[in-house]
Amino acid sequence: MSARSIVPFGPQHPVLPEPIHLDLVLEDETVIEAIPSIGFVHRGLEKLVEKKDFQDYVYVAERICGICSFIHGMGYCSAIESTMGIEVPRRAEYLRTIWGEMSRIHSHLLWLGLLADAFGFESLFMQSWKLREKILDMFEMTTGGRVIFSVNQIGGVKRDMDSDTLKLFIKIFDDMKKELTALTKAFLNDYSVNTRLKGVGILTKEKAHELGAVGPMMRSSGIEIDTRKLGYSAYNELDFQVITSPVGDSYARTEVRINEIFQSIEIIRQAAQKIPDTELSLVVKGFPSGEYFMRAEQPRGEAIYYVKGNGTKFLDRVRVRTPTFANLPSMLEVLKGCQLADVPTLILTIDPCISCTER
Amino acid sequence: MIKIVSTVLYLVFAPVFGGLLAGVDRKITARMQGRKGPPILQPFYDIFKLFSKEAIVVDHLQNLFVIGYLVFIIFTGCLFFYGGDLLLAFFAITLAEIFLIMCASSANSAYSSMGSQRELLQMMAYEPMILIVAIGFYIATGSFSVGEIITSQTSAIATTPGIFLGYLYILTIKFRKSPFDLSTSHHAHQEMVKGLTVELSGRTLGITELAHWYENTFLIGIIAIFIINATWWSWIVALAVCALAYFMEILIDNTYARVKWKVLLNSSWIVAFGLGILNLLALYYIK
Amino acid sequence: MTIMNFTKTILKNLFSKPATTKYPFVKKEYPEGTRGKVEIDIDSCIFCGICSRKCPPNVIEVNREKKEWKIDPFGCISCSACVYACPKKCLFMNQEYTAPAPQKTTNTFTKGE
Amino acid sequence: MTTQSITTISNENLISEVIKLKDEGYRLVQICATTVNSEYEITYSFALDYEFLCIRLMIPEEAEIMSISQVFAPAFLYENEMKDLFGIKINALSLDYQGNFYRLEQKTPYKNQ
Amino acid sequence: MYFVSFLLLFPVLTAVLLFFAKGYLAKKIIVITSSVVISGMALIFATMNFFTLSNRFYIKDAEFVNILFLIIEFVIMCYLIYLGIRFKKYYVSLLSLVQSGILFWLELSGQAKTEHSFNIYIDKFAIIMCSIIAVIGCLICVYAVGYMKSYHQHHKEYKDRTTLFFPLLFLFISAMFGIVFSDNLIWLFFFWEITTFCSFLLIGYTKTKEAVTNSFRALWMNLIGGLCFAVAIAYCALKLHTLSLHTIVHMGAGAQAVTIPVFLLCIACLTKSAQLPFSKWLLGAMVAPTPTSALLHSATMVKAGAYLLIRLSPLLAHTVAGALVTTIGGFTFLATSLLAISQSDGKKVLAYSTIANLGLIIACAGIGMYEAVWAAMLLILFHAVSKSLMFLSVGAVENSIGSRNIEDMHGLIVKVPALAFVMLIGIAGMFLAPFGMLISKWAALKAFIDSNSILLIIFLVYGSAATLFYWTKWLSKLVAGVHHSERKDNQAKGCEWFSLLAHSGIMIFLCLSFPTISRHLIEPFLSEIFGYKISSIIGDGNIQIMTFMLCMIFILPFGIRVLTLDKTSKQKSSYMCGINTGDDRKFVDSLGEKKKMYLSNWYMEDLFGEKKILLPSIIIATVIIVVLLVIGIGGAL
Amino acid sequence: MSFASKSPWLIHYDGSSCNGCDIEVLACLTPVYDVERFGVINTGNPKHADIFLITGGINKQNEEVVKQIYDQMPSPKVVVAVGACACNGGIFKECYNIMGGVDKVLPVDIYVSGCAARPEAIIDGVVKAVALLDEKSKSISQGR
Repeated sequence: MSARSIVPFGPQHPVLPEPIHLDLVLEDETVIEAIPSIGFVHRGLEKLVEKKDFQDYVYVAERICGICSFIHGMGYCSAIESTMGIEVPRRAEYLRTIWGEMSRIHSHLLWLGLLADAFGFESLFMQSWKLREKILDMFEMTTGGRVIFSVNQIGGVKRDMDSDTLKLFIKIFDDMKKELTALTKAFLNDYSVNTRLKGVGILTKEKAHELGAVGPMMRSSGIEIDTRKLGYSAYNELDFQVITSPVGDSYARTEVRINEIFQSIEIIRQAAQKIPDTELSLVVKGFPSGEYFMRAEQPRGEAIYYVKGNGTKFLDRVRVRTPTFANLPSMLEVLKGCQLADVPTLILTIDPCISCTER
Repeated sequence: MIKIVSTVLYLVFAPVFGGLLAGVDRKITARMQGRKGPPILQPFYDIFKLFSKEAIVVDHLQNLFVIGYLVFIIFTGCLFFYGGDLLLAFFAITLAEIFLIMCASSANSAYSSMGSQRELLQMMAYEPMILIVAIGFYIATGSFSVGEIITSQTSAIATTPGIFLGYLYILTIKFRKSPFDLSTSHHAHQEMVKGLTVELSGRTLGITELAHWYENTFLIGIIAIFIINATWWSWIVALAVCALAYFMEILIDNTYARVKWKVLLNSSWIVAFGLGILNLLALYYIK
Repeated sequence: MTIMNFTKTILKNLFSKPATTKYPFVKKEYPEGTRGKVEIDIDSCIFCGICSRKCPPNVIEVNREKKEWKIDPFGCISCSACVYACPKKCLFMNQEYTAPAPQKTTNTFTKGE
Repeated sequence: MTTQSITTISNENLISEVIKLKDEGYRLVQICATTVNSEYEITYSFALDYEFLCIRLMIPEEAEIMSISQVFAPAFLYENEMKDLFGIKINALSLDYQGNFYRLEQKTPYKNQ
Repeated sequence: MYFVSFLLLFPVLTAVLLFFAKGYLAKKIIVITSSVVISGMALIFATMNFFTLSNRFYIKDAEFVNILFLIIEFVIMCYLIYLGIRFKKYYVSLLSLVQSGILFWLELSGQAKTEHSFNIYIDKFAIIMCSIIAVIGCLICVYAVGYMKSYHQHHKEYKDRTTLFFPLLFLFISAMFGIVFSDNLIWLFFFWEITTFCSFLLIGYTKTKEAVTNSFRALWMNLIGGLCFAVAIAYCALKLHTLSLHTIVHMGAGAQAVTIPVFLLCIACLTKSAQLPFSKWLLGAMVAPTPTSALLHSATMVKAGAYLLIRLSPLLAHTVAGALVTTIGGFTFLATSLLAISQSDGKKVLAYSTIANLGLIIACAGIGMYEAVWAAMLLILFHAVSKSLMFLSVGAVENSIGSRNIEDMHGLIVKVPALAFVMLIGIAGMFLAPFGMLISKWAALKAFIDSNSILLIIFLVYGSAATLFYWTKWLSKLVAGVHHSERKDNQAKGCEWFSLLAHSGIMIFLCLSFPTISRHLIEPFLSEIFGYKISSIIGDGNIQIMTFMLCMIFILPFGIRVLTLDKTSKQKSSYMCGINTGDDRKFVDSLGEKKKMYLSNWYMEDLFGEKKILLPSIIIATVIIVVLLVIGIGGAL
Repeated sequence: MSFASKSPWLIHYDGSSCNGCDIEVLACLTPVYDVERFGVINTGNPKHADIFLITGGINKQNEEVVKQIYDQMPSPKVVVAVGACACNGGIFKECYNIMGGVDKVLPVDIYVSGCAARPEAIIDGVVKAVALLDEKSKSISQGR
């Protein structure tokens, strides 16, 4: 006999760092239906290719999103490089890998903090973000920016990391591991956190596949796909396992992401050892023509960078399919039947990046 | 005479005490999170600011209810510090809370109303334990009257340790601290936005904050009367216990995720049963 | 599963120095290479306008006649595209960022005779 | 890098082709439209594990196509997007935002004006 | 004596008049006049006896009355048997036959001719009950005059059977007076059966399928109680050789001889008061027009059970029968309070609340301590007024907004402010601090503690929590400030409105005057039945505090006006995540269109739903009754 | 004595920014920058806020949202535009769905530059906003 409440959730809502809107239909506090609305952040930057040449567009590409910035830049550059048949110097590829993995650590820590905040564990949020600041400092040391690096360019990278810096970073990461372990314990073993994560928002393997989930969202449902295994950048020379978890609930998604932080540290360590000494960048001649779908693994999952050139300096089309866009249907799936209190947690467990999604 | 003095002292100093407590709380919380934190006097700055802001409401009824909330919270505290009837004090504070709930739902706003429903749920969760506290005092000391409770020969806690712990448990709800800050939270990021207080701003928010300080003083007073007996040193012990209890609340606030409403309801009722009712049974058995 | 396993971290934080910087009371030291705001060594500038064309948000204006180099610091995205592009290397990134202000201003550099 | 195969198919074969892919276990990766002269080139990308393939439609501006959201549920997002940005007419969408997916000031900005 | 006869006979006369009255106006005039007369007389009677009343007995031997009763009883039995056969509810016929049979056998065989003395007994308790029944009952009748007219305008599908309806109401009131005044158990039983019969007819008023089913349910459940009653009478007559309630009560607690009849009477009371496992009949009674529900729920019918139990309470202290009554009462309080949470139909919530409060009253009576009985009596008093007020206002709301669902009362304070205020007073009266019910709860709690009954404490603390929940959520629904465009007309006019206002007035008057009532009516009665001087239950200090709180509540709105707080605040639209469409009601939804926001209360169906806990509670209650009956009667035999 | 400056509560809304500024705004609350030192609380609710921090440019869809939030804040209130996009649209100002900076729809009081705006810049911006808040508060109390 319960009546149903109809309330708006977002776009302005304190648990949502970015605007997204849901029409929630609630029974008590059980979500019966959730219809999403996006478009609050839509800028239309794909159309900017008509105004910026393919080299300048790198600056736009990395501003698709401030969190995934680096890999957006890299993905775009790689796509262009593929259409032009440019072989990027290995050192540049290794540096891209290292920055990319650092981005992953920073993004996952940021996500952990936001997740903690969503389930009301403020000190855990603070702790995660305190750790994240160290990574940001490392970024600033090597790229000159905290969130947007501007180091990618077609044909390579602009800045280098010397061996001392790399050693220093490895040491910082080693120190960080201890704190990370304490954090991990709180996320994975604490009773109250477990009540908020375990069994909440289960996405089965079949559903994950059907709804086209990507990244940690998919891997935590037991599907073993990680586009880094395609071997772009330097990943073909690095050894790592795809991290999965079979359960598919919020807890599994947390577990997968935390393990990926440790994995990323290992990848950086390997890369720092193997990094060859070549030049950083090639001089690019000519204009891109032809098309290419570049698949890169963002912290949030597989991103697709599609470029289509016509032999002039302006591209015909750039399209970015970001992981969050692919994960939205999964989010709606897990939202059904959850509690209102779970809504922020579940929105966060797909690790949404709305500004990526809407471009 | 002493009764009137203590009532007046409460009226005047409860906000000061409550505000300082909030300030210390925020400072300690910040330090626990590795931050420097605001100045101790920050809550006072906040409340003065709130009273100087433009008053906006969604519905004029809000003003009525929010004042009702304040008045009855103060009334409860006065009743308590006057040495009056504990059970009546609990009834009065319930009335005050109901005013707050009506205030929130009179705004007819989504998050405010949802907050009021949650607040109601919280009340339902802690109500059994609150009543058991009063019953425990009655059985332990033979009276509902605070005046008689604090002059009894032995401390109430000697025979009601379970009830004391149960009270501390629900105190987390009353202080609106994690894991039980469902209806409105001191922390910003909540699915309820600010729950109950979403539609309160400026003066009305200031009033709720003030009422909250009065209420906290009263609630801590109840911790104290568990300890206080006819001897003078029991007052000092009581002070220490209150401080420790509050510190524990801050610690718990910082080491728990916010639970969901079912956990809140179930656990509070189970605690009321496991600690409260069993303690009462034991009391009957001793007698 | 444990309860309150974060207590150790919390208490450690409580009894150690907070991580908070003293900014703005103590100035922050930026690492080398931090991208703050763009400045120009106007005397070496040849007013070729490459920086203006390369600038992604189009905030640089170069006026060859007036020998004027203008930038809107509030629209600048600190990407240093101009710095890389400058043939005379007279543009450089200052570590300081543009201070917040109640009005948007334009920084104009004019080459003296 | 894996090879990228793009098969161009005709408008009528879309659904049957898509159902075939679904039966083979592919998942939808993305749908993308491009304006080529006065035609739309719509590319549907699918993946099975690390394999990646695309099928492509070339349709005139006024043509209507069937939605594949009945086969691949997540397609509704991409198709609404195409509808809003390009003005492509899509039938039988599982959740049709009626052109309010992005709520743009300038309708169908990618359409050839 | 004259007063008593008048109060018993005048309503019957009115009923007869009403039966033959033609036209609505005539009925209206008759109802209003006799209501004024009845309540006036009852009040005069009460005032006369307010300070001074030594208990009085009346009507010694009245053979012709007994015969008259016998005849009426026979007619009713025949009618019920006929109905049972016609509707194929043979158990009804059987029950009716058996219980009346016992009575006939008793009377005709002369077994009932004990050396008993008086048939009528008046004491202060009777005075209280009589005033409640007269005033509340008559106000309900007055309300019904206005209500039934609009009821039939709204419900064209039902046949207008008010010719039967109004006489039944007055008959009912008369029967209630009879129950309250009778000392002879046979008389008491007769009136008892009349209420059962009248309620059966009233519940079946609309003659829909549901109404018929529910009325038969009410009938058979009450007939079970009647059967127990009849057996108890037979037992008293045969074994104790007395049929005077007064005498039986004075045999004292724990007397072996009275155990069995007391048990049986308790069961009868439990059925009449709709306690678990017999609650369903009262819930079914909701199908009847609102005045019927009000009448059954507030001052009459269910109160008959509570009344008799209070009479019996000295016999119940520390006995198994007492334990049975308190346990069932307490358990019912808890279970139905929880059940009320999951309901959104206003009348259903009220029904559960009635059962719960009756449970509390009965638990108090069962303890048999004077504080508990004091609490029970005050609960009867306050519950009668506020519950009646609630029912009538729900009825008025239903006529005004077309629904009695609590969800639809969202923003009633804007939609129909006058009714909302009346309802606020009613709800406040049901559970809020300075109003009457809570002071009784305070006393009940104290009595429960003193009686060392941990079980009752459990029932009370958890039950109160649930009570708080479902009332407050109703309150919060009422006060929501919706847009002024949703304003509706108050359909309660004339008679209905007068009745509502009178109720509110009585409510407030009682809150202010209950110390006096307690001192002059309740305490003397308690002193008398418990045999020693009762000191005042609640301290003067606490009474002053309560009064002070009450005053504060009423001063508050004026205080705000004086401080002009509401004038200085500016109105802004409510927070809706930044997407409200200019007003507080709609937001821009995901599809870019305007969508109406809707706020619903919590019902927690999966925790407290009827599906979840109704059946288990009935089973538990049945088990409790069976076990305690076996223990108790086994011990007595 | 005005207390407005001692307890500036802020609300943050992400216009159409790329997240860069948003996470920097959030970073300001965290241990290393801890703006609560100045009494700042991130309220997330316009009715409690004194300072409105907007990141990102304005487009058709969020124009109304931003206006409403501003309208629902009690005065005195201050608007701070954080980052190049909020100042004038930044790199996106040529996009078809960007109307420009925040000043297209609201009176902006403080502009904070940067892409993304550094936490130090945001702190400076807030400190300036606070001073402004004090002024506004004074002028309101004089205006009474």
